[in-house]
Amino acid sequence: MEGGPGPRIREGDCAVLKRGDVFKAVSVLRRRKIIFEKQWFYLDNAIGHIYGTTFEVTNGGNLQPKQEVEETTTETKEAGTDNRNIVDDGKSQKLTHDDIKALKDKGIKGQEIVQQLIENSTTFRDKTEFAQDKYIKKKKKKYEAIITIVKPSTRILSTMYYAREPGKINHLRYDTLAQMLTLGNIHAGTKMIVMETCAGLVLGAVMERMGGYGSIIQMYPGGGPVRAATSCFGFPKAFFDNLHEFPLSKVQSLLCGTFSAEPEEIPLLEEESNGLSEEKQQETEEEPAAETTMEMNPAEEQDTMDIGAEEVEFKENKEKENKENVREKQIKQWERRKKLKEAAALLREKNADGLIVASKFHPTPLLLSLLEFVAPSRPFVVYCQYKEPLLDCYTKLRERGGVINLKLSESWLRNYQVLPDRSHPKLTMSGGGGYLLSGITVILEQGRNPEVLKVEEPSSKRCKLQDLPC
Amino acid sequence: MEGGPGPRIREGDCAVLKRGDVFKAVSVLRRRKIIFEKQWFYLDNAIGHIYGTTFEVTNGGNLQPKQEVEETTTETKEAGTDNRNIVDDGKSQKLTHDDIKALKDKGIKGQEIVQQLIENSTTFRDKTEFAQDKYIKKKKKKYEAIITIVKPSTRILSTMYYAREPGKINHLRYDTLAQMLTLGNIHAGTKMIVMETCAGLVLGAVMERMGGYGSIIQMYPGGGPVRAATSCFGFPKAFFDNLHEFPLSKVQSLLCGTFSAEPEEIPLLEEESNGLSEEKQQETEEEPAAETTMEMNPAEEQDTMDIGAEEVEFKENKEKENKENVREKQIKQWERRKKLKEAAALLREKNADGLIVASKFHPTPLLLSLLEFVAPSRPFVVYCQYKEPLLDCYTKLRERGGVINLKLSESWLRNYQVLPDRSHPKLTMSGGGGYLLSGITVILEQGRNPEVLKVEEPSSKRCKLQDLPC
Amino acid sequence: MPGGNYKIVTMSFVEYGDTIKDGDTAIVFLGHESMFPVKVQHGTVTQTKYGVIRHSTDLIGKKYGSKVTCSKGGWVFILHPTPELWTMNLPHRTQILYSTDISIITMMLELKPGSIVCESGTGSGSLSHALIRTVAPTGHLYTVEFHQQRAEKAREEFREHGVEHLVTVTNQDVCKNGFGVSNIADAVFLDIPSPWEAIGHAKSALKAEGGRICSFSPCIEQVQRTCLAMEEYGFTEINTLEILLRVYNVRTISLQIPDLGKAAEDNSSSGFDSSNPSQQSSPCANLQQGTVQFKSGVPLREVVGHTGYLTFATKSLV
Amino acid sequence: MPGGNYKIVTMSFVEYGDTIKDGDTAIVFLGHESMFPVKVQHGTVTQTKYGVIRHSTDLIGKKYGSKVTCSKGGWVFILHPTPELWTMNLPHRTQILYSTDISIITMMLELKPGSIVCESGTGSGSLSHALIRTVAPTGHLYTVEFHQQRAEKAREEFREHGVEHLVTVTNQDVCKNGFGVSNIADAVFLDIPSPWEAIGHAKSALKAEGGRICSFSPCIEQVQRTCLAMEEYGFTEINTLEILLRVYNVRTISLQIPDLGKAAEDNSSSGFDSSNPSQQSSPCANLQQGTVQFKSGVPLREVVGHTGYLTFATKSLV
Repeated sequence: MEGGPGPRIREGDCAVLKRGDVFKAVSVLRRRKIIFEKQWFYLDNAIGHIYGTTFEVTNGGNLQPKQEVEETTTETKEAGTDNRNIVDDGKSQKLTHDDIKALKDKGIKGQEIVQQLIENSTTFRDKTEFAQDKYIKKKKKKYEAIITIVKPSTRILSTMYYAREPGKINHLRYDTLAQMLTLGNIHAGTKMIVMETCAGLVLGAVMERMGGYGSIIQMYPGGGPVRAATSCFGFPKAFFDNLHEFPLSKVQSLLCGTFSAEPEEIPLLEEESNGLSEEKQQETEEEPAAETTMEMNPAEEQDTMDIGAEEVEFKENKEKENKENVREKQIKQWERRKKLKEAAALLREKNADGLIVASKFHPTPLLLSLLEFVAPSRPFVVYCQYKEPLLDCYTKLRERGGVINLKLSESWLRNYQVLPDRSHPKLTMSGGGGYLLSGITVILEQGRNPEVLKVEEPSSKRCKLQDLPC
Repeated sequence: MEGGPGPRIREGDCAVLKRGDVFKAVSVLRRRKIIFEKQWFYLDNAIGHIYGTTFEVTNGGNLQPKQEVEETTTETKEAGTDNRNIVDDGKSQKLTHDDIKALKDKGIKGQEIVQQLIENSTTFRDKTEFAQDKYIKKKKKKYEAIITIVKPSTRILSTMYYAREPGKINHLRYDTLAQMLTLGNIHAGTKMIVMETCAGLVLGAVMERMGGYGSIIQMYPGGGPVRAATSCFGFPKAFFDNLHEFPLSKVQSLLCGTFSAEPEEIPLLEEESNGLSEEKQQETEEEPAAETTMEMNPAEEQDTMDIGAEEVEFKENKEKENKENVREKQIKQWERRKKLKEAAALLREKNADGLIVASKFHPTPLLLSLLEFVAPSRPFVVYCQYKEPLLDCYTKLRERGGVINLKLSESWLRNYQVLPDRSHPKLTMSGGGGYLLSGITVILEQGRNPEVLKVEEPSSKRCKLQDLPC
Repeated sequence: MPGGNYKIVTMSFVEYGDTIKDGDTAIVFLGHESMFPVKVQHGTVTQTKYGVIRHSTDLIGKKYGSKVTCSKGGWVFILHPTPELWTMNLPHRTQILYSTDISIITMMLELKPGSIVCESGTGSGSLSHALIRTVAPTGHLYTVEFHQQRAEKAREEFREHGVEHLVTVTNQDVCKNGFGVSNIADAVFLDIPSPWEAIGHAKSALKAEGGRICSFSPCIEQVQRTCLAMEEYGFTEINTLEILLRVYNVRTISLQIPDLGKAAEDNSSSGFDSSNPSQQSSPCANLQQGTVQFKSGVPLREVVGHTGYLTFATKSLV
Repeated sequence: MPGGNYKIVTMSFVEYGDTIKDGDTAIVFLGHESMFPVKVQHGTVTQTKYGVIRHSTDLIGKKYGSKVTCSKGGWVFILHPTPELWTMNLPHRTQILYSTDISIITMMLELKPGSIVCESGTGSGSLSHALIRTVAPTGHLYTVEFHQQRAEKAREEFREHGVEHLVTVTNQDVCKNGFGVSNIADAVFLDIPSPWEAIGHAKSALKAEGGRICSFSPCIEQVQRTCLAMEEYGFTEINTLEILLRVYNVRTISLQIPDLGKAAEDNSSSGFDSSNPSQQSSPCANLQQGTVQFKSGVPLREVVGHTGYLTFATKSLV
């Protein structure tokens, strides 16, 4: 594909809609109404265009490629240096609501309307640049309907989730995720253990970085792994061949050698729901007060949108399905058992190249057990939204031994506005992106641990390094 | 004094030496050798000059007023844009050590030496501006001996203590102290309770803001209040007329009405040491590993510097003193008792206009008892180096009731380098300046507290304000 | 409790009073940082979401810090005004300075009772009130505001707040006309769009023996020009900084303990086949099933990311 | 434990090996972030403060992560190299990028296996190693360094670290001559004094359908010019940010409980004359005398305050 035209938007793709800084993950499907940033439209016309194309929403919700790609701000050269002459009397806009409505009805595009609003504002030229900017932004948001369709990536999806549904990803900020991927030395060809309850976002990020090379064992609580966000990445099918899952509830038995994937245990598993419905349930639990609904999972989206059209077909097939169901269930159960055994075998080798934890659970028990599966001289990273559990985890890991270079950290992120003569840090920022505890495994020797603990705890009075290298 | 010449440096003054960003508090005394930033000199020649004068240290440690006040950087217009051409072979400086020594012996001033070093560096012009700056700074520090004598202030002393002996002030950063003074609404005419173990720095800051108007009751642990830093402010004597002290160990008895300042208790007080020696003891305890010694307390400085000269006199007077001592002690005891009673009376009124706590102790018991002495609708502020004790304090205060607008906060401080084409935040910054818990007292009613507790704890799910206004 | 022994003092932002009096500006505290100022007047009523407050019966004569029950049964606290409460509640005529910046400005300008300080612009008077509080009772604030309406409003507020004797409000352009005083100020504060145009005026307002200056600017370009101007005018100790407040919510957090299952099928944990059995057996025995609770200071999700850069400098002895 | 079953793989920074082999670059970990890299060679010895390490007997054939006892009895751990450990230990030929910035750069440039990425300058190769790790095994790094000596040293390191097939080092001035490739890159990274002079070259190195760019600059003035240049060349989503790492030391803190004395002279506490006796009596009963211990994550006293501004942008589809 080098040098050639970029990849095109195809039906069935997982894509991301972008408007300004706002993202939304969607499935590209025909005759499907999408609502995004209070605009509704259909993606039909986007199919066949190259990823990265910018569209304008026209009458009837159709997408029309924009000629000039300019997400630049409507530039205005004149600006007041201060606002000493502004008296706000509510009469500064000469265009009436009716005027604006008339413009819209005439099919005048949003950008043009904003320009007219500026020209008809009596106070705009006297406003400071800052105030002008604010005004334009507000008006653009209201009247322009421009969206760009881009390919999903960790950058986009982690930014999107943090902005729109932080509760679903335990408030894991994108830069913290970036630290995890680097501290974990995630790369092609490794064997990674991932334990997350971040809607599958962390799993997806790890998969992206491994590019289909190597293997991943996803540890999951409850009935099945949650991969709503993972599916938004639009990975090729092959990426899932070496993605395994293993239930957290079997970790202890695996560690002490009593684990079995045989049928007598399966009913227990069956009582719980399958991956998909479990997923829905979990998400509801986590974020009961979610204000906006997102189409995180393209499959889900389809289900809810097309219920009317598909229901008829569904009923007709019901009886046939019932018979097939039994046989299918058996096959599925057998397959599941096989996969479970495979995952268990992978873990039993105890040679994973790393461990990534980002969950809503207390990290200490997870670390103490899952580190058993990791080879020596490999990195591990644990995320927690709060600092206190990681203090505990740190202490317990020091007691356990077999880990060095433990580091508890947090990252600060500052975004900037860089504009001629108006550069400064953004006026709002994230209050916190969560905490990380990272370290490196070493071969665990016996008996020395309490000593090690004593040494590692930093003290302002220590002047030279001790003889114990932990 | 308006419009006239500024105040002059007089013998006996408390003054601050300044070199670049480094401060040192000293007593202005004749024939007293001062060591500051590896330079030694005498202050004799400074006496009579106006505060703010800059001096150069000349031969024999004499101070000579500098003609042109310029703490500007030695400007160099030429700079390389990158360092591609620099090969470091250790031969870039053409001046030898002997050359430099010769310059110094000739009495060439530091600034001149630095300029010569620059001119004789073969790589200087090729260095980036950043590297040039670094070079100049390093050399200036080594060869220039310029000091400015300024009047002490909270700004200067709090910056000095944080930079040089943070252990003595519980790592209270100067901007955090600034928040305390504002949050505490410290101003002239108020009646403040101050409980600190910050060497008297917080007390001094409060006294400065009150300007001698109003009254202060300093609560102290152990044998007497520590005021080493307070004495560096050089306050007029009158400022101490309304400064009272009260021992923490009498707080409970005062609160339950069993307090007495009568003689039977005094021996207990006497066994403990007086203010000064207690002070020394405390400081040693707090910072055993202090690397640099500071002349925080001008009195102490004198003691150690002049031991040879004063010892003779001291011995001669010893016998006479012994007799006088008994009488003096009685008078002192009587005075102390009187002052103790006065302080107790002030506290008993329970109408203090605020409470400031900044100590090495757990804040919860301090707050729970000392708030009893504060009038309603008055602010209080507690500093702690750690966040955890303030979480506890917050919880206990909510349970107690009688306080509103509780706020746990921290401040971030970033210093900037602003230079043409080279502006950025400073490359190092303070990791933390401690935490504050502040609030406002209200009239404590009975019985409603548990409810109040429930309400105040913020929850992400709460959408509207509850009916209980705490 | 009310009635009886309250002394009559004129209410002022620079002097605490015990009881609420006719003419006072008081703060009605509704809870959770929700509050508003009220001008206490005989016969007046104030509407709150908890119902009506009748000034004559509910406020006047009560102690500050009292709980007042409103007509619908809800209750509020009545607080004595302070510059900090005022900053949280004042009517915004402009962007205002908040207490975090005000704190460091006050300390770094070395203000104290008796200081003479110049300020421009007055804006909404947020900083002005704090400055007056600090320099009272013997100091003075000269504040310059180019916007006439704002200057007048500020004068009115200072009068209402009992501090008019401590402040002089001038309506002029500080960049053109300066502060209207010379060689008397201990400190100058600038919060104007082009501070570099006022540095010369600031210098001449300051005392001959020197003083401190501070300029507040949101944008780094303003800072750059201001620093250059300060250097040009011979200011020293030029120092730019930024201060940000981090507020933490105190929360009780419950974290679930993950269910890692039992080691054996149906008897108790039999230990791991670990290389370190002594340490390792049942690593989370005391945590099995359930939750762990702890207190945490949780940052708000979105916080103030920037207010402005503060540049301080010293006018040195010449 | 050593000997026996180790497989022979060429050591590489992009592929983990189990055992230490002749020719490997390994990390000797002394404790407390004190470590250094060592080139493993039969017959060689390495001096540490704990005594000598003999490569033939102490290292070769041992597993990575092993504890090795030095001649004086002290011991060290031998670690498999990773780009992150390399960043902490590499010989500095220039200012280097650290893992915190590298992390966000990698994510924001959307790098993954197969990505083609251009970089200038190579510098000490800190970022280069991390980039190569991420784009391996099917991607490629084109790195341009104007300083000849440095370019050669980088080539040598890449060879030693088994990644030379994944990287092309060019010794030229990127501002004049660009990256030497066109329309093939998914991402471009700039860490040069005048990034604005290389934006055009960056654009032509990027794929026709678009890609991402990042510029790292310590000073805001560089950022301002770079942003203007990016806009001029039609880049969109221009976004400047700064990331700082805060490391916390885990400490056990003891705070003293203040001695507030006894309520009565010589019998036990009799409660306060407080307005709220139920809550108030003996408020700190369970704290009386002694200390409270707790764990705390304590920030270091002085930390990194700034590394540089990162400006990201997208080359849009034209």
